[in-house]
Amino acid sequence: MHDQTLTPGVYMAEFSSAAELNSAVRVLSGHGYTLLETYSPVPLTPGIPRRRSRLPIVVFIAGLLGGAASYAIQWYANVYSYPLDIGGRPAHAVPAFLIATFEGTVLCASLAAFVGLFVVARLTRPWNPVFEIDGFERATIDRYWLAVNPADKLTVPDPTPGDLRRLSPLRIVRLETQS
Amino acid sequence: MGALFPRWTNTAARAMLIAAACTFAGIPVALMAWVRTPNATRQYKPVDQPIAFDHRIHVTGQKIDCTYCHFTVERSASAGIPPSTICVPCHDQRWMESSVLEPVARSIQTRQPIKWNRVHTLPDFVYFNHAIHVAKGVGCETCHGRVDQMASVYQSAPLTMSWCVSCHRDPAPSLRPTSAITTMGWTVPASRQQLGQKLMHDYRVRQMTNCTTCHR
Amino acid sequence: MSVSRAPAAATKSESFPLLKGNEGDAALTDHLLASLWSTPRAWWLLFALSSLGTLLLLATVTYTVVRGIGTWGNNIPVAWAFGITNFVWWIGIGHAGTFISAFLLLLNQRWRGSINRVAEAMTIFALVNAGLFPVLHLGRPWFFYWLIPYPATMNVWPNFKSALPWDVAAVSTYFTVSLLFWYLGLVPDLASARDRAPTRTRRLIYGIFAMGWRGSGFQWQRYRIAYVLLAGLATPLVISVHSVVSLDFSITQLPGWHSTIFPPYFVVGAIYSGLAMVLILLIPLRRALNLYDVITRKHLDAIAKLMLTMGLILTYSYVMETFMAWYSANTAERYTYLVSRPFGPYAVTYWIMTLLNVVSPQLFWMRRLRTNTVALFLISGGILVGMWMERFIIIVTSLNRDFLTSSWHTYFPTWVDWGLLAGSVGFFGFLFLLFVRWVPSVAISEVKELRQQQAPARLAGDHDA
Amino acid sequence: MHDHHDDDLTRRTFLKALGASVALAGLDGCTRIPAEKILPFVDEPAEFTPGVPVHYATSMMLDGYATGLVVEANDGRPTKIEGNPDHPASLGAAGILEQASLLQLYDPDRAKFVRSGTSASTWSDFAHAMAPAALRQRVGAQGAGLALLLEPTSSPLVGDTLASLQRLYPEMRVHYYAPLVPAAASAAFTEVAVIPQYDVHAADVILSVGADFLASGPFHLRYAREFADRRRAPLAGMNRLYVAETGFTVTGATADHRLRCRPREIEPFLESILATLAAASASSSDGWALAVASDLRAHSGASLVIAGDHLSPRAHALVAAINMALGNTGHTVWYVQSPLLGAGQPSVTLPPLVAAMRSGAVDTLVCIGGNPSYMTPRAVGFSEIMRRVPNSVYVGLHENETARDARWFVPAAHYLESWGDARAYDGTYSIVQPLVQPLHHGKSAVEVLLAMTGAPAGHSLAMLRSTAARIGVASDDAGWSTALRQGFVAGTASSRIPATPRPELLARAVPATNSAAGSVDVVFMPGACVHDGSFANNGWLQELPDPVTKLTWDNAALIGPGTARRLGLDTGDPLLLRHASETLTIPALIVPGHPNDVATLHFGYGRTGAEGVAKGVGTNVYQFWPTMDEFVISGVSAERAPGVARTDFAITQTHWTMDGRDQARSDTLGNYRASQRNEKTPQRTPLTIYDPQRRLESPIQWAMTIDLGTCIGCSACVVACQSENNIPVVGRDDVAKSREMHWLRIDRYLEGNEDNPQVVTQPMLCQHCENAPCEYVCPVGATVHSPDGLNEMVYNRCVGTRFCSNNCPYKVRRFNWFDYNDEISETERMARNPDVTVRGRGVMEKCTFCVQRIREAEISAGTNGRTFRGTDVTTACQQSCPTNAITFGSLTEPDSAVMRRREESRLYDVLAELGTEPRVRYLARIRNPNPDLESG
Repeated sequence: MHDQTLTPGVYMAEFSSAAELNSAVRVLSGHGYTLLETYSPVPLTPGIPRRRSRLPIVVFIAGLLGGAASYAIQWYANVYSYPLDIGGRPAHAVPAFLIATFEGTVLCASLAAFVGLFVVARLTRPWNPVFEIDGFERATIDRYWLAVNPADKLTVPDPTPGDLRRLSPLRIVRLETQS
Repeated sequence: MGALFPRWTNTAARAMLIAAACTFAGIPVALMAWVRTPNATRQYKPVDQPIAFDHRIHVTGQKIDCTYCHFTVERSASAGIPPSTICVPCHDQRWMESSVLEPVARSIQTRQPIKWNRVHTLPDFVYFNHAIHVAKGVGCETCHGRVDQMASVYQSAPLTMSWCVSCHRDPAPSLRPTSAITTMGWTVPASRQQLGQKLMHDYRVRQMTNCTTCHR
Repeated sequence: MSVSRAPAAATKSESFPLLKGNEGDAALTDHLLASLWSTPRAWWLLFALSSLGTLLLLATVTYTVVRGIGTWGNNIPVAWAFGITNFVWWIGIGHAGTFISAFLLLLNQRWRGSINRVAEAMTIFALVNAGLFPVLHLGRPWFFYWLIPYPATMNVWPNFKSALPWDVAAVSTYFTVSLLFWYLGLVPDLASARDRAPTRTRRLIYGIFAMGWRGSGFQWQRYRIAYVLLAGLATPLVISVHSVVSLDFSITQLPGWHSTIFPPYFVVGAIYSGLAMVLILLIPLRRALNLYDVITRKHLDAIAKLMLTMGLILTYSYVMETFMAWYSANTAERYTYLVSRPFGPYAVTYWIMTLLNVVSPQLFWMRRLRTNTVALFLISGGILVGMWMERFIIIVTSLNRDFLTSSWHTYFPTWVDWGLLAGSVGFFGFLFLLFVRWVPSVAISEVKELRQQQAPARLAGDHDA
Repeated sequence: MHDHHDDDLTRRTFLKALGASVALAGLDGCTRIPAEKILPFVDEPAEFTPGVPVHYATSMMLDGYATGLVVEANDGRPTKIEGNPDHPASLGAAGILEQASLLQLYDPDRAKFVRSGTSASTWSDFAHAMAPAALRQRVGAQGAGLALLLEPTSSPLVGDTLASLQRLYPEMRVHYYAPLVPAAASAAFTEVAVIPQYDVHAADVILSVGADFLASGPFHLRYAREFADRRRAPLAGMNRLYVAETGFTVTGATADHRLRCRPREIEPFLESILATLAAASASSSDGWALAVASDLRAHSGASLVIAGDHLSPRAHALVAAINMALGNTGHTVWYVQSPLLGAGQPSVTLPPLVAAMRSGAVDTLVCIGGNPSYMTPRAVGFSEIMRRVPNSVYVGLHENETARDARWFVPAAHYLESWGDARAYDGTYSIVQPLVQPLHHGKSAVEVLLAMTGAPAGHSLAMLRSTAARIGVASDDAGWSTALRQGFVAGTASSRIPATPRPELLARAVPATNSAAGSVDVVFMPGACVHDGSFANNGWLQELPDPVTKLTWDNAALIGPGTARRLGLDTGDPLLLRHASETLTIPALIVPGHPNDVATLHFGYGRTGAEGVAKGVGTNVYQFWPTMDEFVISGVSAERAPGVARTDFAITQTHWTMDGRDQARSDTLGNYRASQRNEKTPQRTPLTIYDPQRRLESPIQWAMTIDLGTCIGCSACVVACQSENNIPVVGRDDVAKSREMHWLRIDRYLEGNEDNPQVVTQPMLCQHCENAPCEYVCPVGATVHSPDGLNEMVYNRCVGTRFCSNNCPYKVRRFNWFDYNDEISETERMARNPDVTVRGRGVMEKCTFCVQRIREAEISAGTNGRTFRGTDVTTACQQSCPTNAITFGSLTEPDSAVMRRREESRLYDVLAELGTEPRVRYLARIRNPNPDLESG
């Protein structure tokens, strides 16, 4: 589950350790839940399937473009726009141009990685439905939350609270706000 | 307790980030655009002079050649700002008593120069030489515009370095026969490029883009 | 932050534990955030001191800009002196930050986790100082932007054959990437601060900078990708920046500058001085914030070993460039390396530099000294001074006696030169103190993660003797 | 160049304004300049075109003798002084003093007002008070109470004016005084007022005894040229120069053999030469004297011995006798009557006047020019005596020391402001033509004298024309204009007269005075740059490094290394000299090659007048000078002055050896001749990864060749460059920090041992490298290459990284550490060359090969439809060089002088191994040592 698509009706369970959360994910996945998301103060690798990130390819392309642009600017300035006789060196000085080209590559790639992350991870939004949960603050300190979207268990009655309760979380909250 | 930030801050935050990015990139772009405007280059602004000298009357009406008053243009770096006495041969005593010419009369009487306001200003590190441009077939009109149509003279060219350099790189399109140097509204022949090439050859015009051409 | 590999088995053979203590995560977080909520008196004292330094910097900068660069001691032949020495020194110091945070990240050196924040902050503040000097040392600093390619109405451009536009590209890129990297690393901790801040205002402020971080699995996963990407980009960058800076010298013909060994030599020297600065900052910080559990002897030991390594490589460089000067049989080269530097007017700096950069790190062969904070602090301070002198020697003793003996002339710094150097140190301290006060100075989430990974080992038994 | 407007101010403020306005106005280099006014002429002047410089011939009188000059005026302001190629004293060159006199014209410290007592007055009041009607009341009908004190002058106009004044006041006294115009030379002869003239060109062997004939004295420019002409082609009859001297002079530095000797050794040395020449066989015990004598004898009739002005009459007599014995008289040396007014008459010197003043016989003293209150020994007490004179007048450029002692003060006119005349050293009649109206209403000597005769104002030109007519200028206007255009009248040189050295001088051998052990001799010499002190207020000259010591903004006691060791002194340490009742504390300067137990002191410093530049610079040596006309004293006790701080000299070259490098090459004639037989050195192929055949596209390729063999290091080129290129004066402190701005400097290297070193002087300027190291390191392209081979420096693009200087192996780039041009007065701004940008703070500058001259010549050829040639351009340094050591032209013109010189095998590039391919190339100095002395 994508953490930006929290819908009303999502259950949030709070755990006191990463191990509990990890096993909770394992158990629920075993039950067939796929729309799961974790919230934790440290990165976890609980095995929730996710889309392959496009960030590396974006960064790669941005780097290529940055390098090409840097080289092009230098070539335009020193070779095409106003070539000058400088120290008897050729106007098109490939080795000299490579340094700024490298720097331009790294700069654009880095900017792409940074901005790209903020875009894909929706880090520009100070508000999120989960923040409406009292006590969610500890998700960045020492508590581990699991979000379960019952949408993929559309049986009636909703089995999710029961499934969650069996994992004995500290508490379970039902999300009421649309993201 | 609820969330620290209300929901609308999501929109606000993104809007502010985009605005900041646009400002950051926009200011230099705007500045670079602005320095190219006539406002920044002081083009097309008629300059008031102590005497309401009207080039239209003298050039178009009386058909006086530019070099009659600006008579050092062919031998000096400076085209020459005419001395007060140059008015006298044409404007006789009666004219001199008119209020329009009063500053000229006063200048001649008191031996004090007339304080003209400069229209075409180059920085002091730029050494422009009128004589060589005239000798190589650059007409008055090419840089000064249609002075014959100006009530008060204004700067018609941007006088930026890139403007100078564009012609120094490719002089041919700006050349004319030396016989037409002072002609206003010179009719460009159909074979402009051909003529330019011919004049380049005849007047031994070179591309002069090295720095000491102008900066010494 | 570390890449997801199994904890290194090597920890077993290490003598010192990486982390100590058994506080809970909440207590640990509060411990590490404590400096954000309270201001000890010592901080105020240091802050006042560094503010004075900052004022000195402002005063000397203003004086330089108003009166002209002639207020410095520079002359012809010594057209570069303190200004560029300071620039190279500061930018060199900056290198250790990136080295620790990016290079060691890629090498999966977990011990970097507790100290990378401080190191990165140091990088940024060092770069702020470093960036000041190239602009200030210009005869007409208000035209600094002529080094940047932009479409001017003059239709003229920077000359990309010169090393200085390379510098502009390298330093500005380095600064930008370092800032991004640092900020990226901060985001989870800013969120912690947001969620732990005692007042609403502080929560709001940290909340704005945390940008809505909530630690979801998706965020963490993308975050790690971006972080490793940036680390991967920063690593060649850190090598390139001081290499480019060294090209300022090695593209010239000047004896003492004209040397192909310069890029690696400069990079090593940079990291060397940077590590020294890290220790200078960490040792008091560790004490002031009671970070003994987080920044352990293991860290100090590792840094000291690295410094010893860098010191040895640097020594090799010194020997090599001197040997090459002799081997070249070039009169001017030989004079610079074999006469002017060891016996010329600045010989004192040469021998002090040798003592501090070559001899003093040899003490780190002794394990006891590698973990003795007093020794570490003193030797690091010495290396910082020595590395400053190295740049001074490279710049000034090459220029003051070059090819034509008729132009030989000595250089003496003026009070403005000293004021700028002292002021920049003060300004660095000023920024660092603000950093300590406002920003978590240890990467909390990384420490917590590391503790979790180490938990089985720690439970199995403490190695600490 | 610009339209005629008040461009000085804007040019000055421009770069500063640029900084502020651009930073504010936006990211661009083109600036918004505040609205300017243009002031045209009311009436177009006939004689010039605005914006086109005009040249006038004139003359400058120094110590009584004229040197012909050509002065360039831009829009009415004199901006550059060059030599008059046709004038016998100049031959086209101009010395440092002549060139720098331009700055004197614009000196902001020049007096501007007539003063009477302490209150302001006017010229008409003065003229009234001095008119015969009023003055007779004071000085008596015969003028017995009237005394005039003038500088030595050869001006016939002054002579005529004095004659007419003398008719009014028959008993008037006229005296002449300048400290450096001694009568020793003429006192050596039985005939009255005889001065020697030389043909240096005809001399194969020259012995100079204490004579700096190449760099000082009235005909030095001519002699330097004649000397150099015999060294230009070393294989074709090179001359040989021996110098025996005490102080170290430019001539001594140029010598093939230099004998450093104490003053007391000079006469014995001459005696032994004379004796050797007289004897049939060699008899001298002195090997040096023997070798010199035999060399002189081998070139009898074509040798030349020259005696220094400051030597005793006996030394002069001995030298004359030697020349006679060698048969040189009439060939390389002859004698003429001195053209100085009153020459040879002891009654017109200063001592009789002092005596008269002391006795109260003088009621009115009119002192015109000079500065006797400063330039006389303290023992004379001139200042006090002058104050006691009831009515004293001083006419001078400045309110100086003498002005303070005078009741009346009248600002003097500069020679570029007044009509006048003078004779050259050989008697050639030269005209002083003004270029400007007096800037401060100054009056010339003639005008003051004429006022005293009661003649109407404006009479001086008429008077001059009548004087000129008497001398031979056609009295019609055409003849007058011809004379003005030429600047002198050919064929007016004095005729030769016989001269006999006084036999009693030759006979009487003065017993050597045995002075107390440990005492030193002291030699007094003019300051190389400020002369007798009259040029002390000239920034160009104060900052011009002394050609020998490279000292600026100071004088010092020059001592030899041995004396320094004995006294425990280092350079800058204070030396206390004691002689009779006088003491002098002066910092010492160790000069290799200076004789031991001698201290050389330079006049002209320690000024206390109202001159802002000169004030407080150096030490006043006149205070210590015991007797006028005596330039050597012995028995002076010397010690380190206790309790006096060290002086940090502003010396531009602190390292005097080449440390085994070979930038300034020299060799002996023998070796050079031998090398000719060998194969020519193979053409060096540049090591480059680029196309070595790269040609710059312009048909003209500028290049310069400098002949170290003829460069004597006189520094005329340095001043020429400073004047031509608006180079600022930075002041003592900045010179001490090695921040002097000279685009062209003279490097001086010493080789051999410190007691008797060989000297090579090397003009060092931008080498205009084809592969210029400065260019590729400039981040903004402010220094680039032009198609005609110039290394261009674009001030307005420079941001001031100074990277170019770091990478310049020749260190010829100069940086504006401060806004040096901002502190310059309004009048000094008028001295500026309008064709050269005035540089603001923070930009680099350097030699441009006088690109303004190149471009002007190019434009001039273009507008006139001529083909532009390399020979159309003369650089300022080349123009001013007395020895023609510098040639300039195009590589593409094989017949040009610059290329012909490059065929010599002594051609080399400085630091060729760096592959910079400099366009300035040097010819190694070839010395012509006497083989007999070489081995010993």
